[in-house]
Amino acid sequence: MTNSDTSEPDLMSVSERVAAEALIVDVGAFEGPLDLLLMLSRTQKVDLRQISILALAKQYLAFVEKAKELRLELAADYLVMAAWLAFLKSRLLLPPDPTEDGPSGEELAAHLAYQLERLAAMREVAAKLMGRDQLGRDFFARGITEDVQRVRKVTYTATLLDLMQGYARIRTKDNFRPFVLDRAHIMTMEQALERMRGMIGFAGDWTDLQSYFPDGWDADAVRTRSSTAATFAASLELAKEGKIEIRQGEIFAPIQIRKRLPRDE
Amino acid sequence: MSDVQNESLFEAPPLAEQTRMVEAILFATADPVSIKELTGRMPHGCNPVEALVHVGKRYEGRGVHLVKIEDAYAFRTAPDLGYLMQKETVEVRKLSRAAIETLAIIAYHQPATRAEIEEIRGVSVSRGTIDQLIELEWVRLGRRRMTPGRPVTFVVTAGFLDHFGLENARDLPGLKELRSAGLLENRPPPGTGDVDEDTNDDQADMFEESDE
Amino acid sequence: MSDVQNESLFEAPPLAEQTRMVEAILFATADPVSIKELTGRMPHGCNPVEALVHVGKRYEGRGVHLVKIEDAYAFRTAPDLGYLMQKETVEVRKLSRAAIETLAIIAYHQPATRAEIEEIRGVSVSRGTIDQLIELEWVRLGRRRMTPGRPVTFVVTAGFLDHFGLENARDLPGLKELRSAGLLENRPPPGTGDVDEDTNDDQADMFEESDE
Repeated sequence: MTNSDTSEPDLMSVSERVAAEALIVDVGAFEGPLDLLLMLSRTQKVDLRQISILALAKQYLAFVEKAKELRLELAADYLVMAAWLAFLKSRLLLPPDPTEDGPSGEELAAHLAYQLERLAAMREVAAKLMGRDQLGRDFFARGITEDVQRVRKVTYTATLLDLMQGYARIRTKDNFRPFVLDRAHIMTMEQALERMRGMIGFAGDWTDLQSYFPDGWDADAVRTRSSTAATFAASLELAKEGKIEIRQGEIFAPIQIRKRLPRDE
Repeated sequence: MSDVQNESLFEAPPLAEQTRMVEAILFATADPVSIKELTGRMPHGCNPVEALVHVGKRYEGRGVHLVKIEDAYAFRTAPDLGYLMQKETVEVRKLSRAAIETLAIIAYHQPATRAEIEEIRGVSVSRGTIDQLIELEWVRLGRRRMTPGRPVTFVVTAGFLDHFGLENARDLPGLKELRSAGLLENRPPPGTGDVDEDTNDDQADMFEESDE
Repeated sequence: MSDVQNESLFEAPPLAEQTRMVEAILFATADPVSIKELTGRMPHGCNPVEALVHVGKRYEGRGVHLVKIEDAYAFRTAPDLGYLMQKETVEVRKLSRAAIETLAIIAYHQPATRAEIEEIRGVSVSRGTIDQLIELEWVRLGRRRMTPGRPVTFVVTAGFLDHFGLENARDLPGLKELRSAGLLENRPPPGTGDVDEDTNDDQADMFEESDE
């Protein structure tokens, strides 16, 4: 930040103004730090090969400072670029340290200038390209194509995207497991019914419904609930069929069942 | 064009220019064009009727000529050359999903046996699907696999590469590349983090060998 | 051509007739037709190349003219008459700035990897950008780069050339200037050692022929 470089004072003020304006508009208007740097470098109004990287770094750092002040959110790559430019600036300002190897400040600066020039060149040719006469806008293909007539031969087509997406679909479909109920802790009425049919013949005396639960199912709350419901529903079914009798002493008292004896016995 | 300034704005272009215009309009328009429509589309003061006469003459006896359909005009290929158009008479249909997936598996995993295709797709592959791909000349038989039963393998053809604009099946991007290049439908499977790292490796492996 | 009777069966039609044929075939199709395809469709013994020269001359300066796209030919309306065709204009999906720049980078640096595109633009290629260009059939996959990771590359298609009225990729506007300014080199940042020498070679190859 010293006067050791010879940056023109009025140039800085112009660029600062531009930078400030840009900030007011929107940080998001820039497609990344390189885009912003290119815009800043344009304010120097010289050939991109001759821009002052030092001035550019200052402008950029000023931009980032200002953004922080205004509490604008800056993406990480803006900050990475700021750090790198600060480093570059120090390399450009300090006399080269002969013990340190690695690229010199000039080399780094030249590369940055190259990147900016290349991006600017690409923008320019992109604009040239889009400015060309275009098919379907400025010149036209045959409107009435005659090649669809007569002997119909069916051919099938697919695009590269179809192919790639098809492949991706297969390779990722394991992740789309269809929704299924977890049945490990569920007892169905059919299961309960089957179980009780096998046991009911031995139930001469009133027995608690709970004793018909499968072993171990009373330990887990989910299983208890499921087996209670299933066993109760199954016992109602059996009672309906006339196979058992059900009784309950009072509300919430245990439900008891026993084999129904033939009338004549 | 003219030294009368005001007039020049509305002065009709020379007949030769009008002929060019009629030519271009009739060429590019999808339906036959009526005189009224021509007049409407050409600059003020043009006379399409006269231009049409010139166009008609110009194409007399050529491979293409001017025909009148009711009160509209169009270019048509000369009837005696109709036989040249026969090859193009194809009806294009979209390949079924089963066929695309089978084709994709063959392209990514070739040479692939039918059992391998079925294993990857998770469903059986009907005879007709592979037959269709063979008939399209996108798939052909490769070497038999030297495993018990010596199953037939399938590989993709030069015609396949041509159709899909590939130089080599190895140029197809792997899953990771598809995803990072944004070529996958943006539909991440619910609740899954990174998926099938190994899928890609598989593919890398597979292409590795083919390198020498 | 020959007085041997059997031969006469296969004697090629006179040039004027061949010219008519080429005219008819090209007129009938919207897409460019390659010399190979022309040869395949014309009677045995025809030489479409010669006929094409005649067709080209015949349509010079007309409302419709012959254009060459790589090794294929098509009729297109003269660009100066585009204003007559407003009705025919198909609303082209507006490309984002990112997509346009990506397209230009691929066209000028092809074959280009995703990393190269990102390096030049200084931002990552967002999801769907390349996807969109592939869907427009302006970009396709090229050969994998023979560098670590063997990345997928992208190149522009004949459809791209057709759309922008280019005969081939060497005719891209400003290409020579960019190359002589060294702006198409893949220059590694200083201090990173030398990177993929062959990157550049690929591209050099691609445009080599145009140099003489």
